[in-house]
Amino acid sequence: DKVTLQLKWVAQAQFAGYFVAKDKGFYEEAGLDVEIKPGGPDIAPEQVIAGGGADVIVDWMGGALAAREKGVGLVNIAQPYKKAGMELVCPADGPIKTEADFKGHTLGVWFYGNEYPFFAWMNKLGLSTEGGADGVTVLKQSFDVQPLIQKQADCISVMTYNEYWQLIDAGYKPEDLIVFNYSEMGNDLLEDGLYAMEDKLKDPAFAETMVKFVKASMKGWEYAIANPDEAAGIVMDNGGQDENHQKRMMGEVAKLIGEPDAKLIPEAYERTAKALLDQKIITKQPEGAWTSEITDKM
Amino acid sequence: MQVGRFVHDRLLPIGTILLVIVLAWYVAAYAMNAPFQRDTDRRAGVTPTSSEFLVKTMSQPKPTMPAPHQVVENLWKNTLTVKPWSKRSLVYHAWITLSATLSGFAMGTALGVLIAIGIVHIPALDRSFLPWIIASQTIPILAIAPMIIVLLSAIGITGLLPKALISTYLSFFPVAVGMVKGLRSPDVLHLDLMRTYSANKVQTLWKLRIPASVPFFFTSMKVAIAASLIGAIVGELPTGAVAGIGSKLLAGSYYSQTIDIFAALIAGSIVAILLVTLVDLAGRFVNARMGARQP
Amino acid sequence: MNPVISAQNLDLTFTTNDGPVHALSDITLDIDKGEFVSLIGPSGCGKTTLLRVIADLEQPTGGSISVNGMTPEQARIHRAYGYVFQQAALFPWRTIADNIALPLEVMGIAAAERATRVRDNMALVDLMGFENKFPWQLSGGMQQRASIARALSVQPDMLLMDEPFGALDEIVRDHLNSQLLKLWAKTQKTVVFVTHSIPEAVYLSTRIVVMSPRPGRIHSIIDCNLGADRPLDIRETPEFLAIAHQVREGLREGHSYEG
Amino acid sequence: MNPVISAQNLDLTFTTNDGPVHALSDITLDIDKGEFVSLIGPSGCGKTTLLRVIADLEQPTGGSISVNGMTPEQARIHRAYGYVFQQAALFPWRTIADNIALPLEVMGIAAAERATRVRDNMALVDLMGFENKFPWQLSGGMQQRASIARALSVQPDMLLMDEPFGALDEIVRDHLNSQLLKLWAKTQKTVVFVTHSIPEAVYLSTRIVVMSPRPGRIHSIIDCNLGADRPLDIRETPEFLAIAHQVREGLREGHSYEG
Amino acid sequence: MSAIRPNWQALAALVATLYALTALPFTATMGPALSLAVAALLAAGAILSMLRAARPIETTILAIASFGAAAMLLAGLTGAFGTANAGYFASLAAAWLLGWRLVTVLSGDGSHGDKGSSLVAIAVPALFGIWVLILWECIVRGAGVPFVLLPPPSAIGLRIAGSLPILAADFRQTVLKAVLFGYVVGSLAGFLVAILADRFRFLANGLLPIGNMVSALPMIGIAPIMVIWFGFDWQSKAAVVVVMTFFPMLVNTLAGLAASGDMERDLMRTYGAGHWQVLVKLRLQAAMPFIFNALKINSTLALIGAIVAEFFGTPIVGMGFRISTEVGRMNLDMVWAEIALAAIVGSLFYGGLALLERAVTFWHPSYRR
Ligand SMILES: Nc1ncnc2c1ncn2[C@@H]1O[C@H](COP(=O)(O)OP(=O)(O)OP(=O)(O)O)[C@@H](O)[C@H]1O
Ligand SMILES: Nc1ncnc2c1ncn2[C@@H]1O[C@H](COP(=O)(O)OP(=O)(O)OP(=O)(O)O)[C@@H](O)[C@H]1O
Ligand SMILES: [Mg+2]
Ligand SMILES: [Mg+2]
Repeated sequence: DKVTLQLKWVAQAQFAGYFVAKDKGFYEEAGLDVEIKPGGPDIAPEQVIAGGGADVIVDWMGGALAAREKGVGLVNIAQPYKKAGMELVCPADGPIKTEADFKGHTLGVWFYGNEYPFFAWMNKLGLSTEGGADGVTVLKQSFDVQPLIQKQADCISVMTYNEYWQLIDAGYKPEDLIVFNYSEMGNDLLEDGLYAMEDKLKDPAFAETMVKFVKASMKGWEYAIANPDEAAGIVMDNGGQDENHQKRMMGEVAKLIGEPDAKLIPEAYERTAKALLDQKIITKQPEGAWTSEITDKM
Repeated sequence: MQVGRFVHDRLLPIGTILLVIVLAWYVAAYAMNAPFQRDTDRRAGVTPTSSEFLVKTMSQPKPTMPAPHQVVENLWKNTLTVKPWSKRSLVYHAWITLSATLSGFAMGTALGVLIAIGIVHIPALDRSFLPWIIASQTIPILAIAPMIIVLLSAIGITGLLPKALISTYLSFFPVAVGMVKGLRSPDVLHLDLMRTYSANKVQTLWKLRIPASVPFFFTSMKVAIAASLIGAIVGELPTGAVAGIGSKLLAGSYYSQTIDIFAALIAGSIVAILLVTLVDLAGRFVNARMGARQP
Repeated sequence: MNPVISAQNLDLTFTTNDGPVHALSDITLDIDKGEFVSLIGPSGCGKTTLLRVIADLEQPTGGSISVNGMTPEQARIHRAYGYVFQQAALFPWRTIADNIALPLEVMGIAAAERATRVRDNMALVDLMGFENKFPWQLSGGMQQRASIARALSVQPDMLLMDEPFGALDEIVRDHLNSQLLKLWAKTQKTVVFVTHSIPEAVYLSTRIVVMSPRPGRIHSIIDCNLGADRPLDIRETPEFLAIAHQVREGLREGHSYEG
Repeated sequence: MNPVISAQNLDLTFTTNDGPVHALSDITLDIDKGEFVSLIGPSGCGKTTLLRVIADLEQPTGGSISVNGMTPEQARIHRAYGYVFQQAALFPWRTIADNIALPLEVMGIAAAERATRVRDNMALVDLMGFENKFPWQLSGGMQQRASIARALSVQPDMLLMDEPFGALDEIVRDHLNSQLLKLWAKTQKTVVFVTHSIPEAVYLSTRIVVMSPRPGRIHSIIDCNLGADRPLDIRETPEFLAIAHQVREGLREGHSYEG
Repeated sequence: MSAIRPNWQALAALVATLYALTALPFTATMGPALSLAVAALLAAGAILSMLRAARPIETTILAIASFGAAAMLLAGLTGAFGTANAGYFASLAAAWLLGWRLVTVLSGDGSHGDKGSSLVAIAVPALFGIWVLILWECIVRGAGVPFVLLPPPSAIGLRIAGSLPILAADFRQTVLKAVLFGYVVGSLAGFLVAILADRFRFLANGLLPIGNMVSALPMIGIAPIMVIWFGFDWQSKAAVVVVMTFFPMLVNTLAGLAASGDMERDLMRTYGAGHWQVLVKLRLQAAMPFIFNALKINSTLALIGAIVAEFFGTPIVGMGFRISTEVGRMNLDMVWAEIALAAIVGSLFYGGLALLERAVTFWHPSYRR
């Protein structure tokens, strides 16, 4: 069977499991012919799947639920990432040491569906995001760490497995940085999950294919976690950049995945949905936005 | 004589200006890289001498502003030391972009000329269509490029064509605007002459309007080719940065590899200048064929 | 016989940024087939405008006109005439030979025939050897001759000529005058001819229309049938000089000041 | 007295796409201050080219030339002359009055003075009432007159005129001829004048240069001092006719064919 | 002279209507009666419009038939998302064809006499636009295109009405700050460099190739760099606009400066006019049509440039910011609201330039016909 997977981002170790599964023939063993489409900052996987360009996508829960409300019947069928990798980092010699110092400062945030955890957090802290002395000024951050190096922002968003290491490469030592990790603060929203269309899932044949797909993918993840260097090499072969960086990323990603069983933890889902509701990113409690049917059959 | 003129008219001025630019560039590189270097040194607890410091600002791995020699080195490495068709070669990426640019440019020019011809001849088009063409151009292409690519790939069109279409979209407009003016630029007397022959519209177009619009045509094409290049690069972004100058830019910016960005930019501009020069040469050739007075 | 050109009470007013210009007023004129009519009159009196109305390049604001029994527009579409403009109006991107071939191309005449006609007419106006030059490489008079050759190459039944020989020296002019006369006698063309030269008008025409300005109108129409065969030295005969004198008087009367 | 214009063995060859054109050959000519010299010759014989060489619009390929004792370039930069082109060359975006004011603006003449000069010269060429028209709203002859007014408004010591009266009717031409003669007599200008009209040349000039073509060279130079005061009817006197005959003969000899 | 004056639009409309009759009813909620009414109206309009009637009557018939049918077709979509059948689209095409005929009749055949009426000059493009919207609405809703791919214009209109303050703030940030500044500076710089390059051959030979190169730089590449250099606020966007608008102006001005005639240049030479005098009095005037071309092209380029530049680092206001983030949130109606704003601003800008051009280059042959 043919399956098209749309990634959320460019080819990098963040998606190593899928590349490994393909490269190592796990998909083929399961009788699947999988095409992996890399993403990028201008690609909304939700749009791709709505337009019929993909069968299954890697997406964050925030984006998926927002799209669901707009009529794209996305359903979470598996959640390989147990923890969120996003954090906010500030230079230790800067003005911000704790949450209490945010007032009146500029914070770099990613948008394009990645801004929800930040706004949920600020909401919790009771800080306005409209700037001014009592709030924070939000800078729409490009997908790199320049705003911090250029001192355009006092803190910026990074992923543990990616931009954080760019800062380290740029000469910051871990002790030079103050880190606010969304998972540790309990503010995390579910990241890279696998989503498919509701109406297609009603077709048992498709559901069956998805079971095979998720199973083979998790086998890929398992292999990648066990052989990080080889996995990084496979990513490089598929268009990744900077091999050392990919190796490090593989290591960090392994921490977020933990046990590769792909099962969604309902509490994490509830927390995500509530945060989105609180910020009015979605207006009503989502129904049927996830299913354990696929993972149960594995 | 020929060589001497070439040196005097081309090499010398270009060389001088390049030299000035390179010097300014070094100064800028120093100025922009210095603050970060100071921070790094402070964190590392070292106090370099000023000459050491200068060298450091010129050799950061991810500088704010890469120094010219870093870019040249990168260019060298990525063009001459790898096989031109390997994925690491800028030549390969430049070729990908160039092919999309050229096909987009060809389609855009053809479309622009057709639209201009329509507007000049059909009053209904002039009145109803032109305002909407203008409006269409104000739609930020980057916003809808992903949608276009998604839609096209949904109906099975992938590869060169979607990129070329975005190029077309950006490049037809300068041509259309310029050609509307150009096709309307013939002398009133010459139009009268064609009237006395009761020449039909096609003949007037072919024998009078098009030759008279030649200066506008080539000028518009130069602008259009630059626009096509932008279109091709924009079109490369939503395809997941697989190949092309656009993908190199994108990949470079994910990892703050400023040197890569600059190298890709320079590769892009070399492609651009090549294309603009080609159009310019074609313009000169046609002009000479049309008996223009030699300066 | 029906007149080839028949104008009744023609009126033409240009609207310009600072008020209307009354260029033609109450022009009534019939021209028969085979006639050679010269228009003569002070600068700015409307000769060109009248010619342009006949050629359907300008719309009259009053009165009516027919050409070959049709409207000027139909006549133009039927390619009833050849027009020589006051300016040469050559296309700068075409060589002289190509410029002369232009109307033939438009009319779809075969290449071989085109080449013959171009050659013949270039010879007629003495431009051999300049086939491959571009217009700006020619002197003013040569450009004018090229434009004459272009109009003649069409071989129309009717010729509208606006000061075709203005920029030519006496010798060439005499030569072309007699060539034109020969052509006219041979082919029975109708010619409407604008000139400033009284001798030229008298020498060539069957009738001379003297116009006067502001607004442009017909001052008088002078018959001048000097017979079909006119050697150049007819210009010294008393009849000739008498007609010339008559034209000069008419011209002078129409003028606002005395020379 | 030093000649104002002094040409020695001038030679000019144009290189064109299909071979060189020998436009001027071995031209030697001195013109003194206050002279009125006419150039006459067949179409394409190099009159315009010679005038352009004097005006530093064309570089001779051989020989030497001085104007006012300087090179033509220096003379041009010193604004030694006014030039009337064979074509009117009016700027389409300027009204007639503004077109005439153009050289005055370039020379930095004050607005009030400019206005007077524009008015006077427009009156001279009988264009009053057309101040605010644009060039394309004028007849061919009116455009030519505007370009004459433009050159005269500069009040140069030297006038180079290329067939200035070609598109004008006899009456206006006579009028402008006598005006030009008056101006010349009053201000002692040096005039180099291209014309195709033999009577005009004889009437106006102190010397007539007859040129012949291919390559353009001087055929003969004919003195014609008819005295300072020349009423228009001097043109019927025998001396006048004798000179005219001489010029005509020269012209005919230079011609490649007989009219 | 027969009483019927056929034209292809009406004939095609008739054919389409006949086809539609084979597929009644058109949508899930559109009863056969209403569907039949639409077809009848279209057929009547097509036939009546072909009678040799006076122009006002013909336009009235066409307007009633095409817009009446369109209104009914739109009404037939309520609660029928994605259920339209081939008959529906055939009648839609028929209505549109009659609308096209209306535009053709209104704009006349270009002959003398029917120029001028400013009402027609506005009505014709407006009609065209209205039809674009009607087709868009009907196709999107009738065929059930997912909202996240393309929202219908009605939703976009609602969103515009509901988000005026946001749109105003974005307009201020993007247009009034970045675009205006960048447009003026970029065009001016291109113009001045062209003037200088024209004056100094050395500069022309040296600077032009490099100028071409810099200006043909893909803006995607320069936008992040500009953010690094000029900060994330509007200044960096203006810088992108400067770079983008520079080249068209440079190229066009240079071409324009070469456009004046040889005779006119010779004339200025005889006056011993200096370089600058020739420039101001002759060559710049002759260059104006080219310069206006550049200004027109730049007016749209500047807008695109500023918006795209905001896809990179920016404060959280601005049209480009809104577009990129709302795409991420699947609020496609907001995206299109911003696009509509950009289109309106760009068209007004362009229209103003066209008027100015007509005033400045009134002498150009293109306006004398
Ligand atoms: N397009 C125009 N717009 C306004 N006025 C015009 C236009 N064309 C001609 N005129 C005016 O009409 C009048 C007659 O012009 P026309 O060209 O017919 O004169 P003409 O008799 O041919 O003169 P000439 O012998 O100088 O060529 C003039 O006063 C002129 O200013
Ligand atoms: N720019 C040029 N390039 C090539 N040949 C030229 C150029 N200008 C003039 N000629 C040639 O030089 C010769 C003389 O031209 P010129 O214009 O001086 O003639 P003229 O005596 O003024 O003729 P006319 O009385 O017809 O105006 C002609 O044969 C012409 O073809
Ligand atoms: Mg005239
Ligand atoms: Mg000449």
